[in-house]
Amino acid sequence: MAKKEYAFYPGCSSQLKASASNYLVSVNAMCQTLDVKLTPIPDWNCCTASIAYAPSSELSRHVMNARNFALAETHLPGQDIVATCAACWLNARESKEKLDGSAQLLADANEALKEAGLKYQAKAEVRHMVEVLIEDFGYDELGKHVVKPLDGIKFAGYVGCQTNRPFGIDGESFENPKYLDKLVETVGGEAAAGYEQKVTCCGGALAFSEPEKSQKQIKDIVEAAYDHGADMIVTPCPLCQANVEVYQADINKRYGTKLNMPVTYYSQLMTVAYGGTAKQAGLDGHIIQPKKLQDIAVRVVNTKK
Amino acid sequence: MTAPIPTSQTILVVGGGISGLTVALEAAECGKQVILVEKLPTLGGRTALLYRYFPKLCHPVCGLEINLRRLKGNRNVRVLTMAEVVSITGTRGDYTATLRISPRHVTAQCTACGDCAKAVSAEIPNPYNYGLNQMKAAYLPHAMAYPQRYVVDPSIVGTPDGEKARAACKVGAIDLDMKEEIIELKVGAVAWATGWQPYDAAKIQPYGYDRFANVVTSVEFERMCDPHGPTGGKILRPFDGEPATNIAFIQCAGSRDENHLRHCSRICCMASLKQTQYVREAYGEGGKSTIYYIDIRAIDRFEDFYRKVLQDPTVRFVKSKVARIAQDDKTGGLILHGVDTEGYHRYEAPHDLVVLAVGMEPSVKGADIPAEVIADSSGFLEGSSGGGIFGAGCASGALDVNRSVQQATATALRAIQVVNKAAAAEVAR
Amino acid sequence: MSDPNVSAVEQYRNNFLREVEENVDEGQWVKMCMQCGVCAGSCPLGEHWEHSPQKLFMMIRAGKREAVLSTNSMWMCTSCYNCVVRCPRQLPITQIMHGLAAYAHRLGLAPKMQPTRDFSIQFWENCTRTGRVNELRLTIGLYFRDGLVAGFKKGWSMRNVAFGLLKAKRLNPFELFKGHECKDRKGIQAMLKKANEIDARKKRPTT
Amino acid sequence: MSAVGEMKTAAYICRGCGIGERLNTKQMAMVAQKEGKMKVVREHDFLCDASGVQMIRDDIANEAVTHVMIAACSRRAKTEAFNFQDVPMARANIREGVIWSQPEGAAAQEVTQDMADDYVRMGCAEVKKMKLPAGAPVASQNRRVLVVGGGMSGLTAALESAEAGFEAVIVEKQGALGGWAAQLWKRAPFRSPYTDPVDTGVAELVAKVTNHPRIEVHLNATLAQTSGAPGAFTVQVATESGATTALEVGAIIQATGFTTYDIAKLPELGGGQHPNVVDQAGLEALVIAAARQGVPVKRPSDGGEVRSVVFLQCAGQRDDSGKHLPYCSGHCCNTSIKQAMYFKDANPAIDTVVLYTDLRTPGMGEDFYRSGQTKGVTFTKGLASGVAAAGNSCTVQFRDFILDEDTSIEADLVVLATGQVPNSGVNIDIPEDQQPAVKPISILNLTYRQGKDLPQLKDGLTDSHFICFPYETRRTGIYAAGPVRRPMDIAQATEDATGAALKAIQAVENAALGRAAHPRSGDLSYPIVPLEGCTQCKRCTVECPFGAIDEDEKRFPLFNESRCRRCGTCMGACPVRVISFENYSPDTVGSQIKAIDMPDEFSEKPRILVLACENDAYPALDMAGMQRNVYSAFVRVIPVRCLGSVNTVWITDALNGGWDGVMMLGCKHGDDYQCHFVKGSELAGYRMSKVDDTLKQMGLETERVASYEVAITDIARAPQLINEYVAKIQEIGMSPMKGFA
Repeated sequence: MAKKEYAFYPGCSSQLKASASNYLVSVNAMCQTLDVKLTPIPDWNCCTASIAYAPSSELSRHVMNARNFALAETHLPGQDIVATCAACWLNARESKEKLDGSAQLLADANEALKEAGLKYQAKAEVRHMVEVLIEDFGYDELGKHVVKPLDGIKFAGYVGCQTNRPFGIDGESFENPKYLDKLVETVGGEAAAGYEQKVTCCGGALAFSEPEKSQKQIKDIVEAAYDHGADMIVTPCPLCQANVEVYQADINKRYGTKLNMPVTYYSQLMTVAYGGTAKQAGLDGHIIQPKKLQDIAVRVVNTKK
Repeated sequence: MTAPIPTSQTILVVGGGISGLTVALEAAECGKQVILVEKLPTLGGRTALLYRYFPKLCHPVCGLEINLRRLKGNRNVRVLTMAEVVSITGTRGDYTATLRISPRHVTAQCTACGDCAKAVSAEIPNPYNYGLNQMKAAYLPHAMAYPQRYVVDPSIVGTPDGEKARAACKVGAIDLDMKEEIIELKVGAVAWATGWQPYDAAKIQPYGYDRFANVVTSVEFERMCDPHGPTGGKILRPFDGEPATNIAFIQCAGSRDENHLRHCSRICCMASLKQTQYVREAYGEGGKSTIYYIDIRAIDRFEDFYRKVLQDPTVRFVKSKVARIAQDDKTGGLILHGVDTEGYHRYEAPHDLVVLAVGMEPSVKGADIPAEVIADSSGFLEGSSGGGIFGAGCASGALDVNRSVQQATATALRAIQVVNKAAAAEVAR
Repeated sequence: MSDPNVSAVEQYRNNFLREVEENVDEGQWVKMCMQCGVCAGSCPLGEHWEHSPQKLFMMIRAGKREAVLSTNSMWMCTSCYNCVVRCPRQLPITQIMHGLAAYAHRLGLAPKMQPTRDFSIQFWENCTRTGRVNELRLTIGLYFRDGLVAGFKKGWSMRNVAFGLLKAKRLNPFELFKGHECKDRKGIQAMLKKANEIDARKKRPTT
Repeated sequence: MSAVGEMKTAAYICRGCGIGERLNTKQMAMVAQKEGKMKVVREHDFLCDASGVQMIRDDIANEAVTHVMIAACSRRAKTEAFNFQDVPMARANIREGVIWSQPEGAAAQEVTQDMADDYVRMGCAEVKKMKLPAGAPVASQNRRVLVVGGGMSGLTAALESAEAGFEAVIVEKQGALGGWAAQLWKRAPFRSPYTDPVDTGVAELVAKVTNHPRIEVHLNATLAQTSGAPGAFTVQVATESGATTALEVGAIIQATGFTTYDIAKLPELGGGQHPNVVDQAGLEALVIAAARQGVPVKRPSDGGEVRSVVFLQCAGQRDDSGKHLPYCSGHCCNTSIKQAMYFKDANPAIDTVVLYTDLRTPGMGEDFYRSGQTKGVTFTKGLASGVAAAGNSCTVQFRDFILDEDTSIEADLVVLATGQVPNSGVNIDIPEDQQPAVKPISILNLTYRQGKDLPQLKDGLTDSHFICFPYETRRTGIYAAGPVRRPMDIAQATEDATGAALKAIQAVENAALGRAAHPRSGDLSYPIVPLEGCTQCKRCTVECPFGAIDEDEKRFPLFNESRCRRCGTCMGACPVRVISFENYSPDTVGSQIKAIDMPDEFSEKPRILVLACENDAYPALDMAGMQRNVYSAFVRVIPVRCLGSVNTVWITDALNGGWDGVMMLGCKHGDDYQCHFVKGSELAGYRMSKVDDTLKQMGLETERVASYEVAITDIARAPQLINEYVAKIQEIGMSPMKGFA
């Protein structure tokens, strides 16, 4: 397969020493194997997430995203914008739909962008890394690179909200998306069948602002993973990952539970399955250690095929 | 019976359900020549698969018996079963219809003695019970089937079972070499009475029809309650075959919904009200029915029936569109999550069985019919701009049985007007 | 500069629905609700809502202005979009909730010390200052919203999380002084300033 | 057709479908010959096959066979094969009725054979008494369709009949055509797009009707009298002046529509209390008036500007207090949406609120509902408790179900969505002395012995009781259409009227050929009544469910064949048994009862006569056979047109003849009756209650006659009922009457 190139939108949480820095590490390793070139959009900015609504105007939020589109169109012409963060993807895509759908809004946005010497031409497509994997490669192709099948690990595929609703991955249902389970099986792991909390909301920003209200969600998500005999949770969303992983201790305090469930990224699974080291897979970036995955990562196999 | 020769004065009726039967019989009893085409091996359509009608709770096959008697006694109607209209060309008063007739592999000599069914061992899902049970691959669709003639399923043709069936038939009525036929008919007017199909419940993801065994559709529930249905009339949980006594009915399952069917399917409210009475019939005070609804559309005189059910202590009404259903994987029990909007009360309601009151989709797709036929945004046939092709019954709109027959009777007259004018024109010539 | 709330009341008399349609993002959808309640049942934080979305819509039609704008209900929205994908009338409920919250905030009617509101404000300021989010400052900002003592308490209670993240190299203490940022900060500021001017020009709510 | 006179009977015994294996068909043939006295008797291995059918045809053609008895499958099976139009035919049900409903094996052999032999005897006896129905075409051939009422339904009915080539006459009591629809500003849409109110189309329709060469219109006219029968009606059309003209018509469509429910009966909602509270019709008037002057709708109280309108749905409808209309009128939700749009389309700033409990906009009406919302109409789920109107504004007190509170709204105008009250004339089921103080005026003024107007189903509606047959009325050739039949909107009314037009045309065609209408469509037999012997007891005239029988000047029953439905209720009623049909009579059944070989009282072979409704119970037993549901071999089943046609003489004959019991299987009666002849099964029950005395006189147990309600679906239950009954009879013991016959 020829090299694939994308305008990469890593998002704030994936930056060095940020809450999802290990996500980025594993994505880079995964892309190396898949011969994907991710060129970060030069000087990209925050998507404003789903939480900045109170003080901001609709236009100002769209302008923030339009800036990234304009930068991509200028510096990486013809390349699809690919986000790894669910929120980045959703907000960018929502802005794009609004802007492309209204000549007025587009004109207003461009009037503002002009101040930064930019213009959005409504060309660049906005996609999520998972879309790239499924649509540009496909499960079979992804499977071909597996050198260390993740035998003996059972994953609860926690999809969460924002890669799933309102846009979702093509062909998947809002209530029962299957792509994570398929990815897990593609890399030789076992998907926890009937994991019914796969699209439960982790609380999003409210996990942070209203922990006492939203932690019950996280508790349900983790407990269901235990109920289905999962060794760890896998997710495509950095906020889901952070919320579900870091609050377990707090939840144990609050509810007297004994939760200690590792939460990983699909990209980490793939990196390990592709023969990457624990470091390349960002496995050192966990508060709750994904032991079984680390074990496979350190196992040496003959990668010659 | 002397078969009428198709002419410009013949009326073609497509679909042998109660609407098609009505158009055909009403026209024939006015002295018109009619050809009635049905895609299945038997007439009767969907009403023959209903246990009871609302609001009288009487039995649909009773009316079917009368209509079949009318048919048997009338020489103006020619019936073609297992026949589908492939295309219609031409104009008002002068149409050519092309039909595809699938092989039944059983000739008119069949006496419906049933020896072939006894002989074969292969079974197929029973479409007359929405696949809830199996039936022999040589079968009579149901006890009221007309023509009263068996069918050999293509799946056993060329197999030992097929041979067994042939050998078993004492009158040599089984012809395994029967081939598909294409025939052409000249007709003056066409009544399109192809009826409806239940909306695909699997598409309504939050209700998990494709994931939870105890979520069934209203049409499946209808069969389940019928003593001659797959469960012998027992209301059971598909998950474990245990009796289901606490039953939820979810209205507008697919209807009134921009994500599914935009229209209101009209029959579903009354159907669920009726089905609560099946639950009562089965369990008396021991059964529990809950109807989750947006608006109860018990139009005109049907209000009486709604009032009657309202007074039934075993039936509860909750004004709410259920948000989602969760299943207890161990017991198969279901929990309905939602909010009673009358005063904002949240519920997490456990039920044994959930019946989705699925919407009505017109089954008019498939055939290639002239552009003069106008369909509305949901695909129901609205009418014909100056043409001689008319929608009848549920092909023309979401109608209950009574309104379908009423509409079909009107359609018969419209068709008659066309052929009468064609006749007059011929006389003039 | 007159009180925006007072002038709104004067402008719309008792027609709150029209006020919402003209001032709230996606507000023109409110009238399309048919009160099925699927949104209310779909919300993950539903039990914490004083009024469900569908009920809020009815209250808007009924002109219950104060009750709607001063409730903390819409601040409970986690942007999970469950309601949006299930709504039989395809209302953009998530966006309407955000819009209502923003409008309440603009009119100064939103509950004081509403944590999500404060977080929202801080997030916007945080991410627009440099173009990128400074997670540490954001966190500290939120912790110290109710004053120093409370802040330290909160910080202390979350120390394990902090150390955990630190160890996992997912938290950088030096961000307190200098975090990630865009190069063209000027451009971003100018661009947002212009966006505001345009909003003002169009009599649209501004930032 | 065979030569008149000489009767030549033939019996054909089929050996197919296992009959040959299970039974001694030779013996059956012998029975047919010796006891049945059949001139020709033949057996065949596969009678319904081409060769078998040809054999019969040849006999008819070459052997001058005039009467055919077929001992094979049920009369419901193989009807295409056994279809001999020109000879009377009886069918002995040997397949479903004997071999399929009896167990195989030696043990049951004897009684099974008895059963088959008896059915052969019965078939032979029956056919000999049958004549080929000649049919009684009405002499006068009136083919015109009379339409009573010139509203949307009436206009449509007339036009559609005319378009089918028939002449039509409209009799309208008003001075102009159009009815209610003409009082509307616009109507709700009836085809896509379902977004805006559309023109009523009345003017266009009226023009088409008035200019139509085949339509005659009488305005300011009513029916002073209606007499006759389908194909031969005579109506006296009276004008205001009192002058009457006689019209000859073939069929009648009653499209007399509805009256709006009087809002003065709703004072609590401000009805009749204040000018700013109107009903939907009142609002249409306001809108039309305003439109004529090209001004916005004004407030009636002071001509002030209308800023807010509240629509109260179900006003005086869906009422269970018994004070108002119990039903829903179906159209009102769409109508209120339409009316709210009148305001919104003119001026979006006008507040319009629709207060409803269940919004009922079925089918594509949902689009219209959406459109109303898009235009800014507010829909509030609530129930009004009162309307206080003072000065120029009204306060609507109501319960808001969603917000769960009692509250109120101010409005310049309140519109009460009241219902439709059918104009159905006199309720003939209420005795004269119990008629309401204000006697309703008759619409049809029928000279029928059973009353002036169409029988009403419920709440004054002349609807059909049958779901599968919405045009069933109990007055042949007279069809109700539109809101008089059932509450409905314009769209449905036009469909309804078109359907009614078809039925009217059909009635004319039937009358011309002497054919029965539904449910015995096409039946050419009709009651033959030699009046000598008639005791003028009038039972037939009273009991005929279709009011087909009048009285002549000599007070003898006067039969109107084209009004008759051939159910035989009159035949069952007649104490002196002078009423009969050519192919169904006291004799055709009586002779079967007498024909069987009655075992003596020591044989332990009781004989139970089963009289089964041919539409429900008999098919149920057939299907029981198809599913091999076994029932007692001691019963002999005779299908009857309706239990209403069962004459008590059959019962007494049977008991005198030594039958041990008589079982009658008929349809459900009561409110949700299933009897296709309306009263048949009910009457049978009533008559049999009288039989008890007879039984007592004969010294017999009353259990020896029993009647049951059986549905066509009782495929398992019917055999069970039979077995239980037979067991009971065996308990009671054999009839003491044996051997005296």
